[in-house]
Order: sequence, then structure tokens, then C-alpha cells
Amino acid sequence: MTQKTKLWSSFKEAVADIPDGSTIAFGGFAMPGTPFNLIKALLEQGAKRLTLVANTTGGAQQPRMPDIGMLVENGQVAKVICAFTAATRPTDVLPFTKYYESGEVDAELVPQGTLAERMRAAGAGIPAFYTPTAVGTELAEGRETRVINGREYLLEYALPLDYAFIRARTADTAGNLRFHRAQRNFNPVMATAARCTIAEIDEPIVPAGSIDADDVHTAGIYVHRLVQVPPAPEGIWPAKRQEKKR
Amino acid sequence: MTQKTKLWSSFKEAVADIPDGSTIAFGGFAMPGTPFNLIKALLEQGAKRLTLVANTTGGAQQPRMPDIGMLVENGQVAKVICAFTAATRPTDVLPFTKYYESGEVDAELVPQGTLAERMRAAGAGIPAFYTPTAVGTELAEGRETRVINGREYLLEYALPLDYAFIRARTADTAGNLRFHRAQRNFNPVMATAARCTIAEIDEPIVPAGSIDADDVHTAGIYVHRLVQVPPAPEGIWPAKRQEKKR
Amino acid sequence: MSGTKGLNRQQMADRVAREFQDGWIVNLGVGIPTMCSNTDIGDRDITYHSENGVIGYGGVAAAGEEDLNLVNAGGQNVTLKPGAAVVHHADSFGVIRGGHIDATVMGAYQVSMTGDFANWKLKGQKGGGIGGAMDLAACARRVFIILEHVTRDGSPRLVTACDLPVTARGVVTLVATNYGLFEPTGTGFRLREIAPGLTVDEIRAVTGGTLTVADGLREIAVGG
Amino acid sequence: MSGTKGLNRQQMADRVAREFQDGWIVNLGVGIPTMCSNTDIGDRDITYHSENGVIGYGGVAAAGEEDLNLVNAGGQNVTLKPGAAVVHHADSFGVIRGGHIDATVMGAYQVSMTGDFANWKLKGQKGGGIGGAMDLAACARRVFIILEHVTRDGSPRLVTACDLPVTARGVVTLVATNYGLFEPTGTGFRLREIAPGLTVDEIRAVTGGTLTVADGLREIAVGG
Repeated sequence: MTQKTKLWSSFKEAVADIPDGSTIAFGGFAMPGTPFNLIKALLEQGAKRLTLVANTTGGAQQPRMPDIGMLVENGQVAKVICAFTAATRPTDVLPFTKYYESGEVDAELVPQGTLAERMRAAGAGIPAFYTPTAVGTELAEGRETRVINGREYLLEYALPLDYAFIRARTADTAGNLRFHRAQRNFNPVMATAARCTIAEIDEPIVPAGSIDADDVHTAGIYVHRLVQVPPAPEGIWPAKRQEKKR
Repeated sequence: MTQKTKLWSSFKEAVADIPDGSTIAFGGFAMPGTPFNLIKALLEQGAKRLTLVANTTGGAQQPRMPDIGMLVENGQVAKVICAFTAATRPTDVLPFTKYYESGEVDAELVPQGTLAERMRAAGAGIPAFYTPTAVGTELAEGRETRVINGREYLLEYALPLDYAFIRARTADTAGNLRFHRAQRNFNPVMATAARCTIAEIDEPIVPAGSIDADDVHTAGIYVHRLVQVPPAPEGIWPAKRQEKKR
Repeated sequence: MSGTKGLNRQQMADRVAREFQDGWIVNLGVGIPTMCSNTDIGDRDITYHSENGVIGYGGVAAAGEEDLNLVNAGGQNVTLKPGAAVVHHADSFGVIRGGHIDATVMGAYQVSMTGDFANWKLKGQKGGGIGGAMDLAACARRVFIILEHVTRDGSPRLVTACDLPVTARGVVTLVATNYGLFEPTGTGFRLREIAPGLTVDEIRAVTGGTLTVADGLREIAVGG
Repeated sequence: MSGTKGLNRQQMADRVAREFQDGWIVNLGVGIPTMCSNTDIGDRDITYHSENGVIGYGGVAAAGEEDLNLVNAGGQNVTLKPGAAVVHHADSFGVIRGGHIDATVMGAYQVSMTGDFANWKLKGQKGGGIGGAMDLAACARRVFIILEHVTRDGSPRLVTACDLPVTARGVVTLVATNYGLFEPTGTGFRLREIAPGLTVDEIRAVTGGTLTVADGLREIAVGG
């Protein structure tokens, strides 16, 4: 099940079997590490009633790249679990926001660190943990807290995934990954939490053993499908953000 | 407080200010990554009533290297938190065992993964978490458990440290570390959990920027004091284990 | 921002940045807080941490020299300083939650006299934009806030109690506005330094709770 | 071990190793379980994981070619297979606790008919040697045990209930002894395969609970 079978020849094939109702996480923070090509393939594949997990739903910046908001606009999404249902600046607008406000799509708003830790917990077999984050806020209302050593903490549960869509710089045929700079972000964490991790890879995939064991960022045991990103325009690559006038 | 002040010229100076009653963790799993030179320096420094945290107390293998058992024999230790108070093979004997059995030194026996996770939690601001490990065993007797999604879990608390003694292959002047192979083990985890991390380094310490940001195993923000290990016999290096006849 | 009284955006950021001590690890929020990294604070060595796991980033990359895979929390293409390290998101929030951030600087809509603040949700809004703000607010050793002293309609942003949903309670230790530098006292705010051209009475009129004034009140140094 | 009936140590390990399926991630405990990596199971690709964070280690290093910083859980100097990766201890037990280990093979003092087993503490001992055994036992997808069928004084090690402190409860799915291959059934043990030279009655006499026998009971293939 290693080597040959981890290499997939197209994004279309790599997402073809994803069933309706799946929970799928998307790596990426701003542009780096965002699996643009897998998002595009999922838009075309058409799976429905999805629960999506990501830092944000996208679309506040220009140029607009394939994002979760497009999956929402495409009618594929039941719920989003994220740290932003609206943009931080009141003047920015996320395409997703109106679907949430109208009740068409559900959302669970989670602080970014709690979101990352809930997936780390799922991958590491921790069913629940306590955190100081969000204590005393609206997000903690009606929820279980506990005082430990004199401080109040909120109970949070693991967030397991069916699929993780991620992007890395380098991969070997065993599925070991390396990320470049801020490309890393949520990607290694999501890979551990998912039953099936699909990675889009910037560079040609190298033979197992080409990445030194000490230099691996995500172990191949967590990565199930690899697709190399073709050059633009066929493949989608991070673009330079257009700064808005304020 | 970076650059110059992270470089210490001797193990003796690096441990000189450690007060009685400190909680100190020691990296290492078998020989790799064990801070032999810092243990030796602490033996000479003489701090008392220490709580020590490590995988094991050492001394079951030959040749015997500086280990926690020696600190116990030297009368410096009040308590050990570890995964072995006795060896796995009944025929092996840990020098520590008799101090524990006689009640001279206290011990808290913790499953190895729980031990690692408790320190990871301390470093990551998680005061407590649930784990399936040790449920239904003697270690769980009288302790708080909780059923989550139909499975029983044990509540475990973070284990914060005053000091972490660790060993790495490479360091830069900012304190960024790289470990070689199985040298990594507990070391990066302990570094995050300690108020002060002291690292003994195999190779000459390189200028900040010499280790690429993508290749750092432990970020310099977690490392406070660096001492380069001198060549043997002045410095202590892993030795080839002598296999016992069975 | 033109037309507002007192300090401009960069001057507010400058005043906060001058609080940073040598060796600190600092997280700067999106917007004005980012400008703290422009301030000249001599040879103090500050490590800037970004939520996405970049520890030790430097200035914004020069045009044409951007690495499109290297951004700060605001999505700007930045550079790395020597000694930088990259970690993943769970480890990055381990840095935050574990108390390893000496100071975080954030924007806000409101700060209360008890050190609560609000910056993630507008009145009547469903949902909001939390990002890493709640983690930083609850866990950084010091929470510094930069905001305009009054709203567009002239209401105080330094209030007795936040009427917007809070980000964290009792955590703010320092507030820089265009009018001055303040500390929440529990019963009001203490004016530590005043912006050029402002009077204490002017400030008192638009500040919630009791305004106390530091002995030998100094004017905030601007420029330089 | 000479003088014991039935399979020798390597043959017990061989029989368990032949259960490993292509693509599995396997953790081998110290002692006899380590010998599973010597077994020829054709071109099945097994990734061996060690508690200290080595994922994908290979055979023991040849004399003179040891890397003294590369050991397996037993402290032996091993090699790496192509595609190996190293992680730290918390991540390594994340692999275990997260259910990513397809099978763990351990030694034990006792296994009960309900799938409990004991391997960390002797009777009357204060403390013991847990290591990673409880994590592996509670969290691996399959727990396979290898042990001698009877104690030195001839008592069963496959028992109705462990009288030694258990490592985990209800987790063992397969047991290889020098007498045969067994599965705990809840009310006893099912003999799946028998060692050459043993009879069912001989085994029944030294096995706790009800011994049931697989249809068309096969002899364990040894050697080759």
C-alpha cells in the first residue's frame, strides 16, 4: 500500500471517491499551503452535504483563489468549522457570511488555536482537553468549564476528519512531506487527524529515501495520496496578493 | 538575552544556579539524546531534594553512564517521575529500585506516552487532558475517569518543569536545535515544558541563520543555555552497549 | 484617520513598541499593531511570532523579492531574520497557549476598566472573526491594545464595561490610543502619558470610569 | 528455552509475523517480539515503529557500522529503511494513541480469556516497568502477545483472569505460545493452530477456561 499506490495522476482521480456527507479539512493560512487544486477538483466532483474545516472560508482577498466559499456557493456544504465566519475588518466581506447569516449553511466558530489543537488531539488519540482560550466569552456560554490550580478552563473535544486536503513543497513516494516556510501551518496537524490525507505537491515526487529521516515534516504514514501540481495555468499556484486601498 | 548569553563555557557554570527542590527533566531514551555531561555536572553541583523526570532511572545496561540513579545514590533526589521504577526483565536490576522499595525516594510511575504528553501539555498550555492509556489498571485506581463517545478515559494533568536537561547534535546561537536520529526522543518536548532549558551540543555551535528555518527541530525560544560537549575523555559520549549473555 | 486628534497610527504603534524589552517574543495583530515592527527601539532584540508558525520574521519583503509561501498573520509577504524557525499550527499555538509570548499587541473595538476587551464581533452580528485573538488574549503574558480613543460618533472606546462580546476578560494591561497611553485600573483608567495637544479634561470627558493621572504626567514622545 | 516443548522463540515470532498484512505499521516490543522482524513474509511492506519516534527502522546494524544515536525501543542499534522518518516522543505516542499502529506485539506474564494481559509488574512488587506498554496496549488496533505457554513451575499463563496487575483489559486478539496460536474467546481460548508434537489434550490441561479448537485444526508451519 505504499510506493506506487500513493501516487495519483490527477486531482480528479484523487478526489473521485469522496462521498456525500464527508468531513474534509483544508490546510492553508492565507495563500501558503492552501490546496487550491484539490478544492477546484472537489468543486467539479460535486460531493454534497459536506462538513468543511479550515481557518477561514476565503474570498476576502484579491485575487480570489479556489476557496471554501466557492464550495458553499456551489451548494456542496452543510457546515463549516472555522475561526472566521466573517472578516476581521468590518469593511471586508467573506462570500460565505451571507450563507451563514441566512441559515442556509451552518457554522461552528472556533478560536484558531483551539481548532488546531482539536485536530492535533484527534490525531494523537486525546478525546478531550482543557484550554484557557475563550473562557468568559460568548463561545463558552453553557459549556463545561473546570478550575485547575485556581484558573478556569474550557473543555474542548477532538475533531476527527474523514479527509485532509493539504499542500506541501516536497514529497517522497512513501508519502513523507516537507513544507516550505509558512506553507506548513495547519497541514501537518490535519494530516494526523484524517482517515485519508490527500496532498498536492509543488515539486516532482522523489523516491523514498530522498528525504533524510531527520528532515521529514509529516511522516508518510499520515499521507495516503499524492498529486503533483502541474505548471500554471493548468495547475494553480499562490499569487501575489493585491493590496486594497483603504 | 539571545546570542551571546545563550553560550555557556562549561557544564559546571550552566548548572551552578540550580536551587534545591527544583523539578528537572532529562531527555534521552537508551543512550541517544541523554545529557550525560549535564548529569555529571549536577552530581558535582550537589543540589538536593530534587524531583527528576525521565523515561527511566538508568543503570540496567553496561557500560553504566551518568544517570538519574547516580543522583539518587548521591542523596540529591526526593522523587522520580518515570515510566520504569524497575526494569522490564526481572533479571535486570535498576540501581534506583531499592531506594524506591525502601521508601527512601518517592516515585510516580507514569506510562511513557502519558509522560511525554503531560510535558507536551505543560509546554502548550493545556492544563489537563483525557487518555485511554492505563484505564482499567492499578494506575487508574481512585482516579477520575470520563466516558466520551462510549469509551472510558483517564484524566491526566500537565507536568511543568523548572529545568530541562537535553542533548542535541547541532545548535545555532539563537538556540535553535537539530537532533540526530533517535537522539530526538523526549528532548524537544521537555524543552517546551521547562522554564529553563539547558542543552549539551555535539557539534560546534553555529551562528544564528546557519540552520534553515524549515530544518529546526526545537525553536530557539525554548532553549536558554548551550554548552558544547568537548571530545572524550573530557566530554561524555554515547558508547556501544555491551550485550549481556542471557 | 486624518482629522483625528493626537497621535497617528504609526505613533500609537511606536509608543507601544517602546514598551518591548530586550529578548521578548512578541505577536503583532493585523492592522496598526503590525506597525510596531517599524519602530526603532535600538538594539533590543525582539522575536516576532506569527500565528501561522513563523517565529522570528523580519520586515515586509521588497517588491519582487517576495517568497509567496512566507507570510505573517496579516498575509503580508515578510522576510526571515537569522535564527528564525517555522513550526506547524498546533505547535505555534502551543507557543501562545503555553505562555511563551511576552506580549501581544491587538486592535479592539472596546477595552473595559477591568481589562476586558472586544475585537471579534460587531453588535448584532451572527458569528464573527476570531482568528487567533482569543488564544492570544487568554494566554500571552501581556496584552497591549491599540485603538482610536473614540468611535466615529464620538463615544468612548475605553468603557466601564464592554457592551460588545468580549475576546477575553481581565487581561489588558496597557492601551495606546491617539489620546494617550492608559492602564485599566479596575475602576477606570490611569493616564500614563498624554498625546501632544490633548488635555486631561478633554480625555476625561470621553473615557469610561474614573480617569486617574500619573504623577508628573509626561507627553508621549513622537517621531525619532 | 531449550527443554521447552513445541516452538522455539524464533518460531513463535515467525508465526505472529505471518499475520502482518501489506502496508501495516507495526510496533515490536523488547525480547521475542523483536524477532518478528527476522521473519521472511515475502514482499509485504511493513513499517516498523519504535516508541522513541523512529518510524520505518530496519534490521540491526552490522558490527562496526552502528550509528550510536539510532536505536529501537530495545536499545539495539538499528538501521533505517528508505522512507523512514523521525519524530519526537509526544508525536511518537501520538502515532500510538491516535490508533495509527496496526499491530503491536508484546511479551507478557499472563493473558486472560477476556483479552486482558499483564506484563509490567510482578506479584508483590512495588512499582514496575511500564515503558510504553500501556499506551500500546490501550491504543494499537491489534494487540498480539507472545509468551511461553506455562510458567517455570508448570502453571498456565493463559488464564481465566490475570492475578497480576494488568497492562490493559480486553485488548488481546491473538496469542502465540510455544504450544500454538490462540484467540481469547471470553470464556476460554480458541486454538487456531497447534505446534508440531503437541496434542489438544496436552494443551487443554494447561490452559485456563474452555479450550475450543478451530475446524480442521492446522499445524503451525515452522522453518522456511
